[in-house]
Amino acid sequence: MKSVHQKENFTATQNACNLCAPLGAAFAFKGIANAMPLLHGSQGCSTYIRRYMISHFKEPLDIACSNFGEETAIFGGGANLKLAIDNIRKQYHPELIGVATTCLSETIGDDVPMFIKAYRDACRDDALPALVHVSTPSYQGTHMQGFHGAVRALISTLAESTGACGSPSINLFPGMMSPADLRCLKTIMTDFDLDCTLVPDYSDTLNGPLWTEYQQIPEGGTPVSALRRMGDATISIECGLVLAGEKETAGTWLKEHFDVPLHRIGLPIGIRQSDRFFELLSTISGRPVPKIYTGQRGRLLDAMVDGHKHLNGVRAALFGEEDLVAGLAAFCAEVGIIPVLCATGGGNGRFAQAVRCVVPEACHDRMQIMEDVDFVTIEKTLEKIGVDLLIGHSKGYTMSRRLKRPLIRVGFPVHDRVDGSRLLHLGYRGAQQLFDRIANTVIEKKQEKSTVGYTYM
Amino acid sequence: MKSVHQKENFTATQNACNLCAPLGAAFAFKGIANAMPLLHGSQGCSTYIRRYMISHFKEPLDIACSNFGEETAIFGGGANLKLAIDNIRKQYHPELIGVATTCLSETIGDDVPMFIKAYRDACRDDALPALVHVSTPSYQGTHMQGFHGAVRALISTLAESTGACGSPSINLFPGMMSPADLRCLKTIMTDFDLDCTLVPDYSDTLNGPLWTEYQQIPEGGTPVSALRRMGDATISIECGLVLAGEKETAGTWLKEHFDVPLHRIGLPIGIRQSDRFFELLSTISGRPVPKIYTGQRGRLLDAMVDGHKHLNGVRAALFGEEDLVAGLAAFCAEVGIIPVLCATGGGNGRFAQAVRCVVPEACHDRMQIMEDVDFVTIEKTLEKIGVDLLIGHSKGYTMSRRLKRPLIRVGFPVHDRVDGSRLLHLGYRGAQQLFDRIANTVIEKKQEKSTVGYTYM
Amino acid sequence: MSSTPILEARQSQIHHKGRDPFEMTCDKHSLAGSVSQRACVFCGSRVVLYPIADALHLIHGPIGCAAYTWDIRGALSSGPELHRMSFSTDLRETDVIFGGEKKLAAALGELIDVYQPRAAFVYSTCIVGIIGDDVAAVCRKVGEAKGIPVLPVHSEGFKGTKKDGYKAACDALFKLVGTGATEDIGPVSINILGEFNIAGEAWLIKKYYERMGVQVVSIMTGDGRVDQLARSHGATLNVVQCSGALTFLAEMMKETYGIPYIRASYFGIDDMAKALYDVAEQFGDHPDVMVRSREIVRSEVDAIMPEINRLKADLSGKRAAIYVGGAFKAFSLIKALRYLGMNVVLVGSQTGNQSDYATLRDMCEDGTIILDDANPLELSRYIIEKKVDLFIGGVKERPIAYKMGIGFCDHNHERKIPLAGFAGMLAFAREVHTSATSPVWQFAPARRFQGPEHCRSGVAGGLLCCSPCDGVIPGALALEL
Amino acid sequence: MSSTPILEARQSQIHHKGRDPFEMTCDKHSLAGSVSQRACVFCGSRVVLYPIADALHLIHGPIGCAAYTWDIRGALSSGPELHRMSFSTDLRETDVIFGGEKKLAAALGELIDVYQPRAAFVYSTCIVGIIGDDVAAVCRKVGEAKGIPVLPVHSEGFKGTKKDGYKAACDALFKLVGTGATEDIGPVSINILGEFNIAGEAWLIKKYYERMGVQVVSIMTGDGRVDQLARSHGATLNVVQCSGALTFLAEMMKETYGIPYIRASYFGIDDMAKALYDVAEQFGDHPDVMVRSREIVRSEVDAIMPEINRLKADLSGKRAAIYVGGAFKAFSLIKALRYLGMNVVLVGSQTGNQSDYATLRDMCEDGTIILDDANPLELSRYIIEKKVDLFIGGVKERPIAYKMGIGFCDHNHERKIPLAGFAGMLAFAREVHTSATSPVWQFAPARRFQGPEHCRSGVAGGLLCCSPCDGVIPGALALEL
Repeated sequence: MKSVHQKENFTATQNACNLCAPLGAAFAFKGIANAMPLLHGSQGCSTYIRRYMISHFKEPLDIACSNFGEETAIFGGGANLKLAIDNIRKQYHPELIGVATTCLSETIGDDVPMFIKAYRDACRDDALPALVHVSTPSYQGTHMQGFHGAVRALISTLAESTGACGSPSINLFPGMMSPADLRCLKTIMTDFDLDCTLVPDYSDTLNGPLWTEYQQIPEGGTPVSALRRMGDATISIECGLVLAGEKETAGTWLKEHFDVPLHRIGLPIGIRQSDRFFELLSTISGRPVPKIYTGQRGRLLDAMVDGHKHLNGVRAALFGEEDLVAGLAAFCAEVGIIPVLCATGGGNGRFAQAVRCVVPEACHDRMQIMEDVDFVTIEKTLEKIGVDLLIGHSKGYTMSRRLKRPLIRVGFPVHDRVDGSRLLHLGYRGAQQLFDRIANTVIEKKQEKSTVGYTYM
Repeated sequence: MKSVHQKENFTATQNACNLCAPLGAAFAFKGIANAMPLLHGSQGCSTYIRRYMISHFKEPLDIACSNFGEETAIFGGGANLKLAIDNIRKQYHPELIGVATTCLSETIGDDVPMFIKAYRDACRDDALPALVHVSTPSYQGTHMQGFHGAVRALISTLAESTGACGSPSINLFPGMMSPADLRCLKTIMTDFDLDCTLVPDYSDTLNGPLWTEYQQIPEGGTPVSALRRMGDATISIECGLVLAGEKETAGTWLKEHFDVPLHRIGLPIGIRQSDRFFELLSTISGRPVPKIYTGQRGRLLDAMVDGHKHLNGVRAALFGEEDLVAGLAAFCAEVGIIPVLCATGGGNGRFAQAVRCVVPEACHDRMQIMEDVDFVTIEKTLEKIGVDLLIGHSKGYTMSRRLKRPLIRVGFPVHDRVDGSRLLHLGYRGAQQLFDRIANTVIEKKQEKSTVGYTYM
Repeated sequence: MSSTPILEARQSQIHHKGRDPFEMTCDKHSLAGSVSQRACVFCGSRVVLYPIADALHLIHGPIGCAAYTWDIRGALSSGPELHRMSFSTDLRETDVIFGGEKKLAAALGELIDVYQPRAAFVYSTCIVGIIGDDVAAVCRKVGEAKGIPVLPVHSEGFKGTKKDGYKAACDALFKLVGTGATEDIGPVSINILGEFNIAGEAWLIKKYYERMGVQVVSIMTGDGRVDQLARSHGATLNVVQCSGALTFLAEMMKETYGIPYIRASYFGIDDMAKALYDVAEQFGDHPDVMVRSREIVRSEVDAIMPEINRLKADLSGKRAAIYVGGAFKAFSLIKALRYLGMNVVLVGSQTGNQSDYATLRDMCEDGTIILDDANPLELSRYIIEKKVDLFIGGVKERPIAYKMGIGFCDHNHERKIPLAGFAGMLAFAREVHTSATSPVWQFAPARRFQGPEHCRSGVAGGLLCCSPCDGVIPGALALEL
Repeated sequence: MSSTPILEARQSQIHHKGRDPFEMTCDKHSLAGSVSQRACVFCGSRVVLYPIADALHLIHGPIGCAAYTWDIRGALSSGPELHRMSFSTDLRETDVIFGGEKKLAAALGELIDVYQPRAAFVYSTCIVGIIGDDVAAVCRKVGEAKGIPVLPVHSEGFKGTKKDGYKAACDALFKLVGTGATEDIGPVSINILGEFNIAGEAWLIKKYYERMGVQVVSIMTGDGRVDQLARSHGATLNVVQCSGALTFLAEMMKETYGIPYIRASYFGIDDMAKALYDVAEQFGDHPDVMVRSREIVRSEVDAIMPEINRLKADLSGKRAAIYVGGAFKAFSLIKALRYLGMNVVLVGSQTGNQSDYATLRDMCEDGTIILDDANPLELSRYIIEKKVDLFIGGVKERPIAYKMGIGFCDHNHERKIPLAGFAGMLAFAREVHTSATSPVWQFAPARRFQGPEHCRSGVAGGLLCCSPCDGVIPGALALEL
């Protein structure tokens, strides 16, 4: 297995395979009930990020901005931040404002925690919303760092321990998965009869119904009150093999400050990773895995056997967020797909190890694992090594088109299909959908290329 | 709207768009717990039908046969039927044997009810399985008649009334839908806290897990004991706009003999037909529609609005079983797809009316509705009138290939994809999946044809 | 349910090599109520005639027989594809009461007008004789009117077994033979019989013979054409594949035209080579034919052996089961599997005869199960008993294997990959390898009890079954509960 | 939540025609904390220069600015497609600390070597000035070394509004103008400015002018080429579309090269025709140009009117809202919508100036809302208040309309359908019609209260909203409960 760093070859980034940290932070804040994200920087940051997320979620996506002008860059953003918070409060009446910095406010050295403290101190208003700050200079890390950073900031700012001891309750940190994934996780928790605080939970805020009246802030999300109670939980679960190597996360904070035990697992993608997740819940709840899930698992395995020949030996390239790719690699290996390339725009150095850990050794010498890589490098690599299909987000379409290989759309963003919010990756049903989509795509392409056009398999 | 009968133009049937009645009967019997279908006729009937259903379900599909020889045709099939029942009992120990006739046994005039009576009389064995007979000469009606006939036969043979009056219980006759559809219906009933007997229920028998030990008859299905209790139910619900015009069905039998009220609705496909189904259950149960379904409905409508431009005005051809096509036509009209052709191989004369009833009048003059039609006629019609996409089962693939129009696979059979059993048509989730599949297909084709290759919508 | 009961009446059709004395019953009508994997007479006829691509195939009967046989076989054509259509008189109740002759005549007439076939076959299904239709008379009349051969095929489903269907098809074919011109046919010439050109296999075989310098007059019935059939009596030799499907025709041609025939199989390296050498031997007065055949075998085998050997490394020692239509194919498969290092522990056929089963017995090791006209319960019982890793059969056997977590290779007429010829042997090895080395079996509950053996590494292809780390996260904080 | 609060500081940017005295504030930096639909300076520059397809566009800064603008616009090229790539120096923490000049020089050098562009634009993003990079110096050095123009674009996001970005882009463009040969340029010649060839619109426009006998020297910047820009000073006239994006350049060319300019809009039949006539008038000494322009207008209008009229029948009386980037486009859209029988009840822009808004006020009926730099809350409030049937805007406005069950037409740079020119007017009408007549609105809770009016039949296209029978089954047994 070759682990390649693109930066060794090229200075410029060409068609990036990652986004910037403020996007991730806004994404996470969108999952808190009655919350408003506020980017501390130029107008463009929030507008671009809104546009990018709207194309995926197809929902109103208000993200405020402190809207730096030239004077702001000179005199600092304190006044702008105050004005922005005032205006947001007047228009949106939020319970929480999530302030994420940008490259600009970070570079000029704005002391946002101090600004916030000053605002709090000056404010005698009882209805002051929670003010959560996360530092997300876009020159540091990717949108995933922004996302996990915002989640940690929410916890470190709000979580408390009342010492109350009730029925088992779980803090669940699912990572940046789809609304369908979050709904699926919540249903699983309910079916285990477990009390769960999911952070963040944008399953309603970014995937809601039509409205009768306009909603300043869409309904749904993790309640701020629930965030405050998280120090009392029985356990924290953090999903993501790569995230598991991170020293400072929401989970570690809860562990250190409130001694909430932390359990780290991979994203429950594919059979084994889902098994671990369900086994864990079974242990915590003291209940067997509910029948509905053993049923899903049984039918999934049956389907995998029925369709195994379509996928065994198929060469796939996976790209996107580190933890998602690692999860997909695990799934691929279970059905015989060879992940000949696993690539991510992230670059925290733990990606290769995570992938290696879920793919059988016999396969390692047929894989390339690339961190901190862009699409031009990915495409060049694939031209060289050859590939049957691509699994990743919509930004891979241009490459897919040039390589004449189908793209199975997963993760974020899905800009060129209607179902980005509804894609399910997690659990047995997620694996089932991945399996069906991939197998059907392989069959379809074979059928189209065939001069015969067989009507059966 | 032109309603055309193919038979007026051509004598031969070319690439039939329907199957024969014994298949439908076997299909229905497969949904009864511990039951074995037995075709009374030549060996080929059962073998061909098994092969055809295996290619769809990808499950062991044992269907026995009385295996006529030359002497049988001369001396009658009584002895063969007896031997077949004996042998099935020895090998399979079924609780029920469903005997469906074929063209051969019908043409030679076998009196199967008498044979069965004789067998019963001769048998002093307490463990005698239930013996259910349905007359299914393949020269009469299609597989749908066989299916509904078998369902009626099950009820008329087994249903009793004990006079017991408990909590509300429902007899639900869902028609020939997918295992995923049946599972969906059962979950809905559970969520309304309704006691329901679903007939038939092959959601496990034809879509089960891998086995530890070989199962002569796969687990699952409607219990024979539940069939016996159906006379006690609060209400019967029969799904299918075309079926609703049928005078003799399982539902009418229960009405006539046990005065079980019968409610007939369309298949719950699309918004309005699903609404009627949920409203009905709400009335019966005295409960509001559970939140999970209002949530699904809300997100579905939101998705329909987000994607409406991809589908409004798209010209689609629908083909397959009458009731499925009528349901799909209703759904299409709701999202703006013009069902320019609705075609079925069935020919009971009520199809056109059913389709008309769910498609807005403004659209009628742009539609053709064809009964008793084959694929050659369908294809010729489409060459003339033009179409953007096809919605129907796998046997339309050849046509789709020649017309260079995508085929959205629904119903039965799905021989050239892996997920026939898992296709969901019913309820809001079914509509969501139909919507996503159709919209994504339209987008994909546009994207492929475009010289630009836009990466966003 | 662990021990599936075997019907008493079926005991004589099951042989345990090395345990029982050999007294195999076969050629029997399937037992009523046993779920035979066999089809019917109609199926036999349809299989044989199906690949004749420029003929009209009209099925006279209710719709089922036509619907279930529409384009379900991989028999390819290099030109017309009329055989991929499904035509039926689609008899209805009134036809059954008043007779179907008029409808048949009308259907035939209009189809011939539209599709302009070179000949037409009319298949009788179960009820045709019973309702009293004189199909032969209708065929004669329409044939005369349209000026093409219109041939009745007496394939009523219940009138015998699949083999009787082969015979009915051969009878129809024989009426075409001898009606064409033979002037340009040389002395070193053959007909290929019983090769259906599944996935283009006949094209492979034909090319071998042509490279040997042998003229192939007709392939009966792969990529078949009526005109070729009509002049096939001009060939010097008939080469018959398949357990007897076309033997009836070969016999008739021998009797009427004095054309000798030999049997052949094109599956596996040994049998494929033998099929070439045997033909070459028949043309002993042209020694160059044998020279070229040896060259072909050498170069073809050289081309595939490196990969075959790589695949073999993963397959060696695995246990295989074979259940196919004809016993002759089973002989070849046993050899081909052994070539890949695999052990055959179960073998059976739908239509084998006494001598076929004797041959199988002689080929097999002690402990092997030999089955005639088996059913799902028997097959499932023995593949578990024999701890089979790979099952070779057809669509109806596939789910039996899969439910028990056993690999599978489709060797029936639905296959989409050419498995005949030398290239086909490589494709076969790949196909077997793909299934046997898939990681999905690690999840099969029925295989768990076999221990880790089935879970071996796939070096040449496929993935290891068992993940090395299995989700334990390196570098993560200690896990707690 | 029914009455959305409007921020006091925003009141002066909202005008109720017929209610308030007209005193519109505009050209203001967006208010902190209001969720403006505007972007930044960088966005303005990027929009203008984006369609230059044979230039390298390198974004100097952290990755976000490049990632969010990768291939997101429908500006087509007939040849090279370098503009569809996203290049960034992807500044990291160390670059921010130690400066990004070296990285910029290296990135520029290697990209120019690989892609061989005809020129390069280097976009400065927010932090570039703050970390002290001398971008101009790097550009000069690399430009000299590589022998192509390397032009810095001063587009730091916070240094002004989108309009300042236009200006920065024009400054960069102007450095290219005047560097090419102009010998073969005739006197009847124009440059097209501010037409970005979205979905090929520039090609349509260009063809009209060419059919008139007018030479199009350069389309700045649709399907743009560096060489064309370089010789654009040879044209006799500049024709400027878009509210001022390219006006800066036109002014500079007027000053330096004495080239006069006129404004034009290509949306809607009236404005499109006017754009042709206005150019023809400028070439009064060539009367044949005007004659041909009239012919073009006549034939093009004749070609689209029958269908336009059919679509109009369904659209007449529906209420529309417009919120677009430039006010000039809003003028055209008001006319185009009226042409389709629709009433405009809300109109606004991101970048209009005082005189733009005065024009809008004059064009609009009493009761119309006029907005500058609006935000989602204002837009949603007024589209509900005004019972809008159709919203015309960009991606960020779309979900606002949809959530409230209101049709939508994307008239922003992401559109994939050409809406300019006569053919574009038809496409626009179709697009509007497709959305407005979709049956999905019948299910929108917010529209239910508007009564059945929105639910009218779509005669020419689309479906009726309300199903006639709505599921009551004819011929069914009586329903019971």
